[in-house]
Amino acid sequence: MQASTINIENIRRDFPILQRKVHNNKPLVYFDNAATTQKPIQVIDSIHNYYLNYNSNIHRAVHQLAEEATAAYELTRDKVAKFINVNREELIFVRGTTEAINLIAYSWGRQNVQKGDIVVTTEYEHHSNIVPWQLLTKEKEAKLEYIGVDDNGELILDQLDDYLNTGRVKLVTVSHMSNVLGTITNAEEIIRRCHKKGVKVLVDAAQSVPHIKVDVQKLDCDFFAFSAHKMLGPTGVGVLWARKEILENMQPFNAGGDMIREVHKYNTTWNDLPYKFEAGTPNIADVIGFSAALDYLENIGMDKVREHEIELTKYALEKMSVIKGIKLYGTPDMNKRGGVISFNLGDIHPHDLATIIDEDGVAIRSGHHCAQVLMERLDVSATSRASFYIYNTKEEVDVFIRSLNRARELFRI
Amino acid sequence: MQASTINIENIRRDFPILQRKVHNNKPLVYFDNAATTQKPIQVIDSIHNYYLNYNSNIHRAVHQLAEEATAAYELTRDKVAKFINVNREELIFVRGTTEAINLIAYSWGRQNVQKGDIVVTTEYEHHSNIVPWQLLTKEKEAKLEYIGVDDNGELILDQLDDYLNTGRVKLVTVSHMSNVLGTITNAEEIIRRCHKKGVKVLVDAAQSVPHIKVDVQKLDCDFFAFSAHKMLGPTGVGVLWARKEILENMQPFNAGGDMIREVHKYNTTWNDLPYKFEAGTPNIADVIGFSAALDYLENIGMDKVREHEIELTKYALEKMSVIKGIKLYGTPDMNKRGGVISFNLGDIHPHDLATIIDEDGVAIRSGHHCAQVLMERLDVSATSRASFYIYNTKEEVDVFIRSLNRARELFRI
Amino acid sequence: MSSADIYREIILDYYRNPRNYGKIDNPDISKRDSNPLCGDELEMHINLKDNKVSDVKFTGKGCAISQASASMLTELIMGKDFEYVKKLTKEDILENLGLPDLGPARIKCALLSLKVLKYGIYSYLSEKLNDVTSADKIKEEASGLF
Amino acid sequence: MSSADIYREIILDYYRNPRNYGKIDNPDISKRDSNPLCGDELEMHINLKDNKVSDVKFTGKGCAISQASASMLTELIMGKDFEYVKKLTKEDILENLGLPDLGPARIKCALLSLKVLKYGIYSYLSEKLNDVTSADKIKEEASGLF
Ligand SMILES: Cc1ncc(COP(=O)(O)O)c(C=O)c1O
Ligand SMILES: Cc1ncc(COP(=O)(O)O)c(C=O)c1O
Repeated sequence: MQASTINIENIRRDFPILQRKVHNNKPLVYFDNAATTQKPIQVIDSIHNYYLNYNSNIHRAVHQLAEEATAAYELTRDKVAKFINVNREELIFVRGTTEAINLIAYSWGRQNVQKGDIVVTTEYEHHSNIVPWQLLTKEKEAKLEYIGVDDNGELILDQLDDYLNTGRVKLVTVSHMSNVLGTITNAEEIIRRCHKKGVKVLVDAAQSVPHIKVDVQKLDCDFFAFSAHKMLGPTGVGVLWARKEILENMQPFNAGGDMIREVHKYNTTWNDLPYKFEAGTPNIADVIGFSAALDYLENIGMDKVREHEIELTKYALEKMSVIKGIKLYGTPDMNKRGGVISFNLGDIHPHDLATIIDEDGVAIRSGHHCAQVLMERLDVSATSRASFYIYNTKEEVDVFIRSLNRARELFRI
Repeated sequence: MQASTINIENIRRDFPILQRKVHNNKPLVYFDNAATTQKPIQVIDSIHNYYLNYNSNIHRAVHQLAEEATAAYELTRDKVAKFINVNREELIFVRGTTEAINLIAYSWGRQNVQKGDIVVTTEYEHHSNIVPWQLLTKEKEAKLEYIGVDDNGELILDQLDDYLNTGRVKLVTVSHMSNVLGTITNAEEIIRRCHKKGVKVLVDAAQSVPHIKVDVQKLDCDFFAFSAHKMLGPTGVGVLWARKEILENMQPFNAGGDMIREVHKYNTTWNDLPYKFEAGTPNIADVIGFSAALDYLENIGMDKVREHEIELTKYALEKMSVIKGIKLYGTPDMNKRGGVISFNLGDIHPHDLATIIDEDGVAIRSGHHCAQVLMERLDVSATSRASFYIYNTKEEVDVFIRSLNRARELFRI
Repeated sequence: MSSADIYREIILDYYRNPRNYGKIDNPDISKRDSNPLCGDELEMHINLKDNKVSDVKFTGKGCAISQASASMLTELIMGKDFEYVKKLTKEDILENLGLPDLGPARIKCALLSLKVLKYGIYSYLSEKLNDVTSADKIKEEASGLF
Repeated sequence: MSSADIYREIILDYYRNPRNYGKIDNPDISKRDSNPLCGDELEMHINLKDNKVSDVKFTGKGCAISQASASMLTELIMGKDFEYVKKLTKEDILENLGLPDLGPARIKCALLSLKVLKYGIYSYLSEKLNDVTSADKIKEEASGLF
């Protein structure tokens, strides 16, 4: 049925929600994967199993449940380390990409960014990679600068050089894949240029790690962040990685249980890495559930995931491009983009479009996608966005295309 | 069987983990509830059901899954508001008590605590309510002072007056129930004295809300924090409440998606309360799961929960007090303590004790309980701690007592 | 409501050809707001004369529902007593739009114009008329809309 | 291991009557550390003479396993070649204690003394002997213990 390189029927069977019917018994077509993905039964059952059998607080108790829970929690750290090829002691569990970036801004940023310094971000960043830097640069009387986006949806790297040449840049922070345009950032090149000047680089990998194979050591960045819920994992779990030397010199972010070595009334010493940055009871069940998501993706193979998404995106772009009145954003070069398609259809506002096609069971996202700076750059108030994952099919794309045409007719375009 | 006021057999049937056997087929006796409680099947199934049927990111999409998930997430906010009697717009979901306190320290603290000011905490606080204030007062060149603990395990409130009389106190932050001694703080009195002097009060309710009925409006504090995982809810969810006027004047803590109104390149405005303080994708599934925990507790009734714990604690204290070589900490007055018993048995180190009784299936906590300042005050390096909840029975206490005696024999005490 | 019911000819017409679109110089009441969830923006200007709405205009960016709702609202209040305008409810707006049964995801779009109107009246009452009691009441209403 | 196996007479004896308990004035090697998970503390002092351990003492607070382990370790290294001491492994310690099969929750208690010893040697090598290569190697080993 599918010319896909992965066995999509088998995969779909692992995702119970895909059997769900919405509005008047329409099968669900879930194309909102850039917002959050669905979870395979393996992940759902792993959380279930934790609570049924070995729920306990971790790290400090010696009883059997605590031992089992601690081992499972730390096993996830090992798996994440292997998945992105880093050391486990450099991996910090947080709530999500947003918290990871804020942790860096609060801790590393407040220690290292001074008055007159520059933090460089880009016009296609998610709010999570803009607003923390606005707060930091305002507090420090530093400057926030933006690398522009060209008409193909790619970063204008010459502008990076201009900033770097000022000699005042402390950090360049850039998303590895745009959550609106799908553009895959040439992060290697950015990192190379920054490191030549001794400038640190943060990679917001919220949209890349779920969809393409990433080797962080090869990438050679300094900070790296992503969210479990965008890659088959539970909500409430994210990962921050940073180089050991950097983490060792960073002040803690949140303070409290687990991150301390010794607490006295007037002075306190910190625990070893990575615990120094994990204060309080963590999201134990969901970190453990994330293990199953990593297993699932490794089992398929990230190369296969990417291949499948390329095929689906190509197919969708072809079909969409002939719809009357459609405007597609981003590069047509599939080597440079992931499975995210932003578009506008005539003068139908994306919210209206999403409401209409939701009636046909198709779930897409509409709005500014937490990227209002990019919306200003594109000179639109909003776009519609379809985004794919391993369980999506060409048949679903066909349903989506038919639904777009129905919207077009309803709006008489 | 039980003279308890609640139907304990029915309750125990709702907790599948209680059927579990540990070490050589011993039934689990779970007395580590102050660290984290077990979850009833209603909570576990609610999370399961979310992922099986309506997992979606919330707040911004218009498709059906997003609508259902958003409604369920916000319904939990309504239920929490009712549970502690506050307004929903003043309720912020965080990861846990630790994050809630850090949020206050970072946002309110950095705006309001100046050089020379005083923050007052107590000697029986959890590290989560000490270390954030150490960091803040150090940054601001302010002072951190401690209300002492008397030999009954109660706060010496005269010392509070001394601090208040300096006129430099900005905040008094105190746990509502000690997680080591079980002492129930006379928070009403502390708040009354502080408010007379215009001083704000933070109540760390991590150990109180799960075990006693709390009406926050009646309590009349300014900040209030607790964790879902200590009251039948999932890990990764906590609640911060603060007065609306305070929240409105506070700078955001984490920045990113969802907490903004409008983002422009060089300036950004904030979303309404409570969203201003919830940045990024929250822990959706577990917030929804927390609803079921609140329902469960309301169904039993918090007065009944308290009665049951008093009965069990009385029974345990009676049996423990006659064990040779035992030292019990905290007040004997059951009106002033919750279901937490800290003790030491001869010269058996608590870790050794916990290891020994774990063999009999009994899970207790041993160590400093994230309260090293209190350990110094008690002049011990550690204690053992048994803590009870609604599913614990007198029969389990008997197993525990027998196991303590076995440890005593092993150590020849 | 099905989308065929929502996107009737009249809504599309108001969306594409909004009545009273524009600005007023030095208006008595002026307010801008946006919906943080979707980014829709709306600005409303009103002049009063003899306690009646003598002129009203709006500008905005957003979906068909929010823009049609705003335009229809301007028509509804033009020439009306200020007292009448102050009392407008959520139900009035939805009925005026012909969309009484909008679901939770889209009702905010329909009510953004009423929210902006109420906040505008709040500022006018509190800053220009010094009528704090009425102002606070209407602010309450505005913040209760969504 | 069952607790009856762990808490044998000899462990209790070393716990209650620790050998080599105390301090040394101006020792060649001196290190204090604590286990952040449980709060156990340990300080170790060593004097060297002719490349042998001429004196060793420890103080500490903690469980029977960690204190007995520390005390037995001091006995093990007293008089030994410094080269021998540098090479001590996790397995050596557990065997010396007679607890080869400790579970993950308690093995840290048994190894705290070795960790303190290795960090002490690290400081000595790097600060007093300027032997960075050997120092780094032993630091690696120490941090790998738990
Ligand atoms: C009194 C008290 N405060 C704060 C905390 C921290 O809670 P959490 O670990 O859920 O952040 C705890 C529990 O560990 C506690 O008992
Ligand atoms: C590129 C990018 N960065 C950051 C985020 C924020 O992730 P989270 O909401 O999981 O914190 C997202 C997703 O919303 C994203 O797409």
